[in-house]
Amino acid sequence: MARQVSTGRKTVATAAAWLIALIIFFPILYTIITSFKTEPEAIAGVSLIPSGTFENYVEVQAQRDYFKPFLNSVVISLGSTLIALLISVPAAWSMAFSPTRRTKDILMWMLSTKMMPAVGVLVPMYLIFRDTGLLDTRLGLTIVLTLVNLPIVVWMLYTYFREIPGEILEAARMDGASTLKEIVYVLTPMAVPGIASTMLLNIILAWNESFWTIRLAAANAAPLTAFIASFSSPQGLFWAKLSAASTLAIAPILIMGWFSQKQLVRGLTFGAVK
Amino acid sequence: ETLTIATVNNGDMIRMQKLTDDFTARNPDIQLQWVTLEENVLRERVTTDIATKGGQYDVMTIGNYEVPIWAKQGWLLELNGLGDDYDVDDLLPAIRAGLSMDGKLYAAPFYGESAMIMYRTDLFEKAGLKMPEKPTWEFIGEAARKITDRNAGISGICLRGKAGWGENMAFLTAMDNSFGGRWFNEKWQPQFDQPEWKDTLQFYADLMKDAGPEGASSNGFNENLTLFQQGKCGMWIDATVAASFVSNPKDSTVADKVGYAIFPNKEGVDNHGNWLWSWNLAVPAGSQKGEAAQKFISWATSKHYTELVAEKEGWANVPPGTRTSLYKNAEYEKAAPFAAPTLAAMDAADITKPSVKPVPYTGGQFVAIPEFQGLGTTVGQLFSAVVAGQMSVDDALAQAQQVSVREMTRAGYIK
Amino acid sequence: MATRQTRSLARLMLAPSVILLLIWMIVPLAMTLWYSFQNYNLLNPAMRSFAGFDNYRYFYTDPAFFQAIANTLIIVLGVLAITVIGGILLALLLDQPMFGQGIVRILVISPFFVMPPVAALIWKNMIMHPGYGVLADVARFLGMRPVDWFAQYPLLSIVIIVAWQWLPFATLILLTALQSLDEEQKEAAEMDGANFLNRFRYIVLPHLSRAITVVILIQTIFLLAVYAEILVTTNGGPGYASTNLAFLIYRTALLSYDVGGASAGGVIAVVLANIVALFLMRAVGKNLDR
Amino acid sequence: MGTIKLENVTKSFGATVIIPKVDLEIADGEFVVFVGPSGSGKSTLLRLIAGLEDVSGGAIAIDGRDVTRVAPARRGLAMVFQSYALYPHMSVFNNIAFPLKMAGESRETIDRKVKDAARVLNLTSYLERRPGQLSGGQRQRVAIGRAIVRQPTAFLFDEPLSNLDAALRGTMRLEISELHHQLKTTMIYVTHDQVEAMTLADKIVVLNGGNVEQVGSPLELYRKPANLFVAGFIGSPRMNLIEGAAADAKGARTIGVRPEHVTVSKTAGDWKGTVGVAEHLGSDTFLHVQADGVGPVTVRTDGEIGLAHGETVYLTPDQTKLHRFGADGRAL
Amino acid sequence: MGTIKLENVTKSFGATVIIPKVDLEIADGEFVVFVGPSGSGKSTLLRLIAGLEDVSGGAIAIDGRDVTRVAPARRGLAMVFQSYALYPHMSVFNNIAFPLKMAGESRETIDRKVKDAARVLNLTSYLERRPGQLSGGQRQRVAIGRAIVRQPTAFLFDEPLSNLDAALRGTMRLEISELHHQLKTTMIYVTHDQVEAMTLADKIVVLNGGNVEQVGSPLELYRKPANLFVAGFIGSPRMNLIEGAAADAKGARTIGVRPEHVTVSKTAGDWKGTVGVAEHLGSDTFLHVQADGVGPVTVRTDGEIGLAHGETVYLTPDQTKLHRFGADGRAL
Ligand SMILES: Nc1ncnc2c1ncn2[C@@H]1O[C@H](COP(=O)(O)OP(=O)(O)OP(=O)(O)O)[C@@H](O)[C@H]1O
Ligand SMILES: Nc1ncnc2c1ncn2[C@@H]1O[C@H](COP(=O)(O)OP(=O)(O)OP(=O)(O)O)[C@@H](O)[C@H]1O
Ligand SMILES: [Mg+2]
Ligand SMILES: [Mg+2]
Repeated sequence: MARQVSTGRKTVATAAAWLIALIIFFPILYTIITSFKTEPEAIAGVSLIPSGTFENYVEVQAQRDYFKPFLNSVVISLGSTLIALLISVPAAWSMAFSPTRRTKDILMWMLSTKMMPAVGVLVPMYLIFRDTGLLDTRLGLTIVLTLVNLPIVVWMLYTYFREIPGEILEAARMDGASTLKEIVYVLTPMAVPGIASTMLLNIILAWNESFWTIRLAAANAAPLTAFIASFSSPQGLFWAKLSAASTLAIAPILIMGWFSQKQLVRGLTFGAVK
Repeated sequence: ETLTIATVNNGDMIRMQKLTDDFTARNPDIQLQWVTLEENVLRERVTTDIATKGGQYDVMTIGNYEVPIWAKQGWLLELNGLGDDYDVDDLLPAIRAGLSMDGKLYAAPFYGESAMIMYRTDLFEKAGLKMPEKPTWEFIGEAARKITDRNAGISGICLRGKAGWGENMAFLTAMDNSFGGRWFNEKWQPQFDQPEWKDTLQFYADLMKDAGPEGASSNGFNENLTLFQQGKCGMWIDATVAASFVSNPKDSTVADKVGYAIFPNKEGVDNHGNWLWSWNLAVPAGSQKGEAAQKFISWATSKHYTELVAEKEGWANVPPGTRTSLYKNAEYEKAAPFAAPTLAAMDAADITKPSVKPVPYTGGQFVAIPEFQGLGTTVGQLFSAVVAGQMSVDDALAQAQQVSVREMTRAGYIK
Repeated sequence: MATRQTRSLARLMLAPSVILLLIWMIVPLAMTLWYSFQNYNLLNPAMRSFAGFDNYRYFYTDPAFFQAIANTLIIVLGVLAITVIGGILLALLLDQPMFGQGIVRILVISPFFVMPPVAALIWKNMIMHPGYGVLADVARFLGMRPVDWFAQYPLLSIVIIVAWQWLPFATLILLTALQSLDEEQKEAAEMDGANFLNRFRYIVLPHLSRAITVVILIQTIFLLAVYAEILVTTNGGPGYASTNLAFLIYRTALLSYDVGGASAGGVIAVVLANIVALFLMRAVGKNLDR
Repeated sequence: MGTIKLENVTKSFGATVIIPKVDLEIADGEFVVFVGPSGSGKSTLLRLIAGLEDVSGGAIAIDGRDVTRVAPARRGLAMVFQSYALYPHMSVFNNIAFPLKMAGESRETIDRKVKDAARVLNLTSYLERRPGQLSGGQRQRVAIGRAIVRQPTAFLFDEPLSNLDAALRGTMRLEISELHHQLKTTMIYVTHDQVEAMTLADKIVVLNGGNVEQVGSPLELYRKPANLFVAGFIGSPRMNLIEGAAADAKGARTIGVRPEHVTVSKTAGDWKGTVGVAEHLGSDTFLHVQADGVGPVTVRTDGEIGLAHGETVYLTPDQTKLHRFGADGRAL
Repeated sequence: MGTIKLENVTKSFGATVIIPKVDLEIADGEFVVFVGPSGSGKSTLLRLIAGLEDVSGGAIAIDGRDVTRVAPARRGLAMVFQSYALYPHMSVFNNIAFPLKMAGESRETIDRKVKDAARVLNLTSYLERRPGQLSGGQRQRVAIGRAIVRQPTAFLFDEPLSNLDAALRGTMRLEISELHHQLKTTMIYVTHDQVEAMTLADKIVVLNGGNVEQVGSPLELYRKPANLFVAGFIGSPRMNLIEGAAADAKGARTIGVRPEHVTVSKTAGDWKGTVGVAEHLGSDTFLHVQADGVGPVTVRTDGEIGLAHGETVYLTPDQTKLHRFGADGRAL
């Protein structure tokens, strides 16, 4: 479409897009704005200009240390993502390059494991975790999140790998590479964009997972989802403090998401291209 | 030694966390680690943990609802190491009774509350009303309707409408008590088909419709607190702790115009609801750190702690409702105008005899059986739907009766 | 890629994922099955006994059961409808040349990064609150009575919140798919005399079908399990108006601590989810192979 | 009718000028082929005519009507894209029917016209298939089918055969030629294949860097290339271009002689040289000879030749078929 | 050394037999070209030799050693793929070095060998680039470079030039020929390009439906095709195959004569016919003549011929170059 787009049309598109984007973003924006208001201000009706107080953040931090859950969130989401990748790269390799009649079924079955209602198996899981000493450990949460997200990771990698021409892997084989080397030196580096976006999506999903993380952790391993659970309905005026806590909870992942937006977009193709 | 303490995220508990330096200075070998959670999540977490013996917490914050149930299961450690200077006898008898079984104390109260009426003296004056010493529901209904001024955004009365056994059901259960009703008869038969409940619910629904605020069906304690502080309620019947918030000029626009009165009753029924609640600290039975845990509990619920708060944050901020000595303290009385009505409310509450009719259970604004959380919440949903205008009073009661029978049968109460 | 050696190696490499997921699926599932035949209340461990099918009967006869199933479907279908249709429109819009495209895109995808409880809290307290919410203020400004969203339209409110979270996801996938549409194909259609609407209907929409399938599939998986948003906002009410299956199980498991009942609910939910999955695969799955 | 006229057409993308200025007239029913190296602007020119790009300057007229500002769909042209741009989700029938549907034709008309087109293109038995299930040649025919149903004023082809293998290209080339004879519609055809250009065209337009280097019939271009560029570009194997003494002798900066216009002898001739690689095709042999003082010369000889690597030979260019070029590269 | 021997090799995918049975011997240093129509099993055969597919039956020996069950990496062969299969994330240097790295060579050895290979292939100044930054011809050279560093027993090429444009193909063809002269390593080369097959091969293997139709030198195949299939497949334009009376007269079911072996006259000749389409390439003209009682005959004549569509001509096939085929299609 190398025809000139009339400025008029571009302006209309711009206006419409910005309007909708702002509406969609508004709840987040308003939360951020509110976090800089004083409590009475926060409930005094819509206003987009806060008085600029940092009091809420100070208060939130005083109530509950932010950095430990933040660190836990980082460790757990990164850790589970890395482990999931380690397990699923070979699996996706084998499904993409050595498919059988059952490959599709296996894939669907994997996805269907995600349909189990988590709360239905909470007690069994709690007992298993208690007996293995994994309660309230980062390791425990990492394992759970790995398993929770594994199907999605396998699927994404699979669609990615399928786009890589098999000839290149055969070339590596002819060049004397073992299967392991083939995956490490050829496949993985070639799939870097795909792997990167898979990673990003998985980090987001892991970061936001809020059933297991709240229920299987207490003090030591509690991530930001638990942090926010201590602000959701306290006594007294809390809109501004809740806003500050919410902002703190979503800020890291939001910023990461903004910076890696392009990568993420690529990853969300799910093989939709072609 | 590190103690992991699960607490609810209310103001008093948060304040305690800030003051723990005092404790660690005295007990340098004990570190404290906090797990602060919103009430429902906290309850869910500690219950799962203690029932499965997960052992994640050394000290748990639990309500007087849980204490007898858990103690009966043998899940709680008897608190016998609180120290010589702890003065157990100073605890308010009503509170203490709720935390003891067979004379043994299983949890120590951190703060306690009952319920009472908070009302706007200015509005009452304007309307030419005077709050009687022992108001009846009839009076409350009339007064609320009179005060209501929709144009000025003032609702005559704010009451809990949000579904939940600890939300609207706490209030409605207490209200039903004061209407002479009860949850169960001696054979554990649910009583929603009885006239008392019908009166209660009808009165409540009509009142909310005529004099309640917008969106009442999603208002809980906190929402009503905000409304009242904003000057939008003429009356508010709720937990006594609210008094310290509404009378605090920092947050409240009506701090100097609040009057207090005892929980209303139906004409001819001598019952003021029997609302009694306390947040308590307890130690799981299997704990390896029982001794240190008791040391902490002793500190947190002691007179010393009260003084510590008074010294650092002022008398108005000390945790109320646990010790008789506090209400004999002149300084407290001076700083807290609501001290006397609070004590009166607490003294009036008797959770062993919630209703004027005989009941097989204990508990004031709740029924101290394990099934109550689930059942109370389900019934709460139905009643909340009434307030939301989605269901009629009769339908709600019929369904409440049905689910209660079902639930009680399943749990084996009804043979 | 087809020598015996590589094939057997492939099986070997697939094994860890399959085995892990099998364990992850089977162990809890087996335990759940077992518990579902037990009378087991966490708060009353002494009463444990064999229950037969009591738990199932109990769960199935819960007055909220059928409404919960209906609500589950409404949430899934409602959110899917909003996100797919909205996603397509939004993707079409974002595909246009405009000023500040990058920022617009960032704004649009942001809700995807918000954890569900936070999203629910924000909507409940900042936006939909009948007293202090932005929508109430807007309504008052317009001289209307503020809507008490969670009391009057509980299910709709949940759908809106959840759709808000998933709209970015759908938009992104559809946008990527849109951008992969062969430019020459659109030009060919133009040469063939197709106007914008016809191009959309005959060229763009069919091209998107695969991406739409992906959106539907992935979202369904997550939407069947929505519960945090309900817990934070309506708590399933008023009445059972916003109770879905996941929340019903939640209520059974973590309010009544009825492990047996919740397990039976879990088993029922697994069965229903698999029916949905099967149905989905039949209906849209073949789009994936194309 | 199907005359196309470009007047002073220019095209820039931003600051880069792609087509400095082109004037071109195409008569009704003519088969015009655009050739030129990659990036020379062939596709751009075609797309300008189609209306898929806006001209930066100048005017385009079809059948005497100025269409410079007219939308592609209204120009009455049909285009066959290099990638065919078939609609992958539609059956062959629907692909071909699409333009008719868009024109709002009735069901019966569509059915009849599509079946007619399918018959002409031998696609009748594939009408229910999807493009994905067709071979390259069949796909191309569908693309053509989609173009012919509308009876356009002119066809535009952008390298329609470049995706096919050699054998199929040959067949399809003949089919397109056939089609042109049948329909007698104006066709503009972009290719970089020598054989296609030479065999199909009534008129070839040689483009280089957005400029028209020469316009003429295939044999005109073969026999009288206007300049060095055209000389080197048309003909295979390439014309031998020789500079230096041998050229000076003819009073030119460069002389050119085609491989088929050089005779080889073992005994005597104008230029002496040594045989390098010999490529035997059976029917012909391409002899690469290093000629003393002249440089490498390619010679095309008949199939049966018995010359060994390293042997000395004598070459004689056909004087009547010698091309002479001046310092500016133009033919003298 | 680099002899390759296939004995009774068969290959099926599931129930479909792709290669019924092939026996083939390739001598050390030979340049063997596999040709055949699409789907005839050329690639499959190559991949069987490479070890990228398992044989379903039979044995493959390299240098006398049975390698039927040996992994591809251990067969000592190097392969150049149609798409080159370069590692896009590695520099040219690392691409070429990859096989050496896998073989565990020392840094210095790798460095030396890669630089040597790069010199041979004129890639020295591109060593730091990524494949994405190279032209098609350069990429192909890298692919070859990756193959030659290891000094394999034999090279396998699967249509290595099919992705290039015509001009580049010519150049690269010469380079591969050059390379073979230099290295003298056995090469197996799959193509469907006539010119490549004819000019490069020492020996051509013609495949059809998984069967070997004929094996021989290019000129042997051109001159003495063993059967109708080979006759029709080798040579461009295609050999005219004539049945009926004209064939019967020669005592054969079918006779074949190549277009270049027919002479045209306006006055007299063996077969009378009418001129159809004439394709003018400048250097040659392909004349399609409808000969009475014989059928369509393609004739290749010199560039300058003045025959018009519909004119009557007389054709005379060169009797010495006539091919005769029996009822079974085999040459008589
Ligand atoms: N949208 C564009 N923006 C900038 N430059 C462009 C654009 N489209 C084409 N060009 C440039 O215009 C020139 C001509 O392109 P065009 O596609 O017409 O060449 P072509 O002759 O068709 O080449 P080919 O044989 O490779 O198809 C090229 O240098 C190309 O890079
Ligand atoms: N993995 C496979 N499964 C089933 N059939 C296959 C497989 N690979 C190839 N074939 C079939 O084997 C036959 C030979 O294929 P092959 O690729 O060897 O042909 P080719 O001669 O290389 O053709 P081309 O010139 O098109 O490359 C074809 O009919 C093909 O469809
Ligand atoms: Mg082009
Ligand atoms: Mg092949």
